Amino acid sequence: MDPSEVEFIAEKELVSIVPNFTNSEVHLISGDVGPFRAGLPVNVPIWMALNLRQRQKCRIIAPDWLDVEKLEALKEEEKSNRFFTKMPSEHYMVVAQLLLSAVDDDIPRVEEIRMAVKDLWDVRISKLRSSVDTFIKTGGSHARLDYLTTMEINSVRPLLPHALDFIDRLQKASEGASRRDMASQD
Amino acid sequence: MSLCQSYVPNYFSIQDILATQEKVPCKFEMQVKHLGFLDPGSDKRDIEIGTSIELPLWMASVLNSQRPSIAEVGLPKIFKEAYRDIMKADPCVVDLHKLAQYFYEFGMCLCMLKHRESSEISSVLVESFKQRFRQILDWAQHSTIEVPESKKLDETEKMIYHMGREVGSSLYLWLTEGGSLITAADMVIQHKKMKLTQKDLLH
Amino acid sequence: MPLTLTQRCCHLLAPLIPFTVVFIHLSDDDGVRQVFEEMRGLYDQNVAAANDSTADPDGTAISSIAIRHAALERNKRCLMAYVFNRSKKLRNMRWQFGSILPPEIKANLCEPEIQWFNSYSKCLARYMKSIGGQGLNLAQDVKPPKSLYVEVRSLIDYGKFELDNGEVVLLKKHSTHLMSRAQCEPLIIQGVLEQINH
Amino acid sequence: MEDTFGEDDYFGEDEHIPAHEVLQTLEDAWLNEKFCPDLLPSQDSYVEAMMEQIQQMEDNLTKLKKTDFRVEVHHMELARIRYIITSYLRTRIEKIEQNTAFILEQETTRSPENPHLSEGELNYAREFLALQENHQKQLVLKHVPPPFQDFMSTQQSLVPNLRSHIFLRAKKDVNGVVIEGDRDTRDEEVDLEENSQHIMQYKPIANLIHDGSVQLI
Repeated sequence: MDPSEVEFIAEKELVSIVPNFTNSEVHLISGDVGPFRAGLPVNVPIWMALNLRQRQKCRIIAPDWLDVEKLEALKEEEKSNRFFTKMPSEHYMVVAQLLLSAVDDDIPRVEEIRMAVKDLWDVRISKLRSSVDTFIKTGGSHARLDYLTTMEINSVRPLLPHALDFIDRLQKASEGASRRDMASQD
Repeated sequence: MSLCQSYVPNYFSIQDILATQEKVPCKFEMQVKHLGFLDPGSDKRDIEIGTSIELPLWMASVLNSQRPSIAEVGLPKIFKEAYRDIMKADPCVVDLHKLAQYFYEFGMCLCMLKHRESSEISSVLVESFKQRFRQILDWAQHSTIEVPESKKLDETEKMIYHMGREVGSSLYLWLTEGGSLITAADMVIQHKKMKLTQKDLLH
Repeated sequence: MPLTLTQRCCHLLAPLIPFTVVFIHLSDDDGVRQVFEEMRGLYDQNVAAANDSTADPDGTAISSIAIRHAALERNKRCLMAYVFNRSKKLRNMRWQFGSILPPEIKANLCEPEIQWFNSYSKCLARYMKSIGGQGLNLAQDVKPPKSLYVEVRSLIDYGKFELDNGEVVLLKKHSTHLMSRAQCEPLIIQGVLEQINH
Repeated sequence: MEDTFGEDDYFGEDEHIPAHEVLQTLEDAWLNEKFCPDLLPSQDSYVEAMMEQIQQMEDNLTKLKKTDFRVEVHHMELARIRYIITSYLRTRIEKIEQNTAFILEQETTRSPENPHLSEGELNYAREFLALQENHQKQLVLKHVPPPFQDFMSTQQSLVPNLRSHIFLRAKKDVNGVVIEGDRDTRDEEVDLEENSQHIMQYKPIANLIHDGSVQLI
């Protein structure tokens, strides 16, 4: 999947905004949003928040985990844990990327937060890479991947599944059971 | 386009046609009339019993599958014990592109001929790929450009690497530039480049 | 000559391998014709050998027949793979260039391929018209939408163009415009416009 | 100011499914289709319902003042939904083109009440196969000796690889999924806990997609 598609999926997540207008509920096909009261926070999907923000109709409130200290703590926990730890958002990387680049004047210490998110991502990705390598070497065909986020899974796609498919073909070949045309049709 | 499936050979796959075009030694156990020209070292009309010829794998598999079999299929050197030992010792340093472009596909076909060393070949194939995979993973994810070492990969490894690298660079692009720009279709870009080079040639 | 012949087939195929060449070239008509001729030759030899088996008491003719037969199958496979993979490219062109091919590409196609392309286009159009009772153009909305409007720069002198709101703009090389995403997407894909990144 | 549209949450005379649920179903189907090696049952009634909903919304939007802040928001949502629908249908068309003969063959084994192809797709598949056959005949088959002119036998190898590995999330607890072992290992049984994520072969969980117990991711 292209990262833009993962981003598309992540844009459904809710974020808190403070509108500068008042309006009743908006009946979206995906569900109702609002009502909007000028100055009062309300949850909307990210894509909507970004649209309203672009039109200067709201201020976006960063989710509370988008904070240097909290991210540092997450990173430390990630480092000390053998398994993947649960992230505060299923799309933490995308959400951070979208909110930080779209709304930098709404959130203080943007650059530091950006670095902290990237550090967390890097720790997880390098852990992922070693687990993938170990998984391939030990020859499993099934693995549990709890708490990996969509973008992380996407980063090893199609490499990991294709490598497993290939190993499966290699193993099947020796059993002579694999579908092959050259024997039957050539 | 959007489907991203792993490679499995089918009737129309060029990769498979090329892989089965690679040659193996065949020792004839039967006389074959009128096809003496298959042996480039001979000008006889027939192929005599005991003749050894290097033939493409697709033909070898036919010779082998006839009952009684027309020829015994031997192993190309890359799958002989000496090379298998090299592959076992450190598969990561071997330049497969040079030694056997279709190492795995070719090896799988050999296994399916039920060669008596099939199980050894099969385990070399599996182990080699498992060991070499880490490199492919690192190259694909670390670098947006094609790393020169990737030239040493076998063709199927290359396919996996290229797919991985595409993802690696689109992820890198997303991380650094974000967003999703609409871009011209690949073929359109190719076509434009072609036109430009043609222009250059004319001027 | 089964060997030289299948090798020729492989030469035809080499440029079609994924990753190396995206562009397609003139089909090697002469080469293809020769393959057909040689196939007929092989077939005739097999028919003759089969009818003549009485003159072959030791039964070894069967081996030659099997080998020629395999060569015939192999050639069929190579030729069909060649045609198949070229039609796959044509298919992708339909999705990327639209239903009208640039003349430079058309020049590299043989008549049946141009026909295939046109029939494919029609087949696809019929399907898209049937979707959901009202029709849906699947060549559009190829990327997830990020905004309703997109800033674009014209890459060529395209000429006058009517926007959704009725306004007519002149798309000149390097001119920039704000356009609805739905409207400019096909033009960006076809390389007329490029999206400006901020 | 009262928002007067989008309230029409139910469509179809007898199918009372709220619009947002239809959308969610389509979204799940889209991702499943994207990652599944096989062609899944068509959700064409949902596609049709959603397209009607889009049409209706578009009509309603023309009644609003252009300056109304909701206009852009609704248009944005419609663009998103259109993307899901087109991407979903494109993926299916690609699969149909890839394994046409196989898919048509499978379709004949299914009961008419349980088709995997929509009517439009079925016609498309038939036309596409005929197109391919005609093309190969024109360029190759009619020029080769008669016993080598068969087209259908060449299509047999164009089949989905059901042994492909996929990523999934369990939507509910599923116990005892059997993963086939190879010659060195024995069959393994795996329990899929609700919300757990896995990578494994498609084949053992194929029926779990149909009944909605797992989602491909």
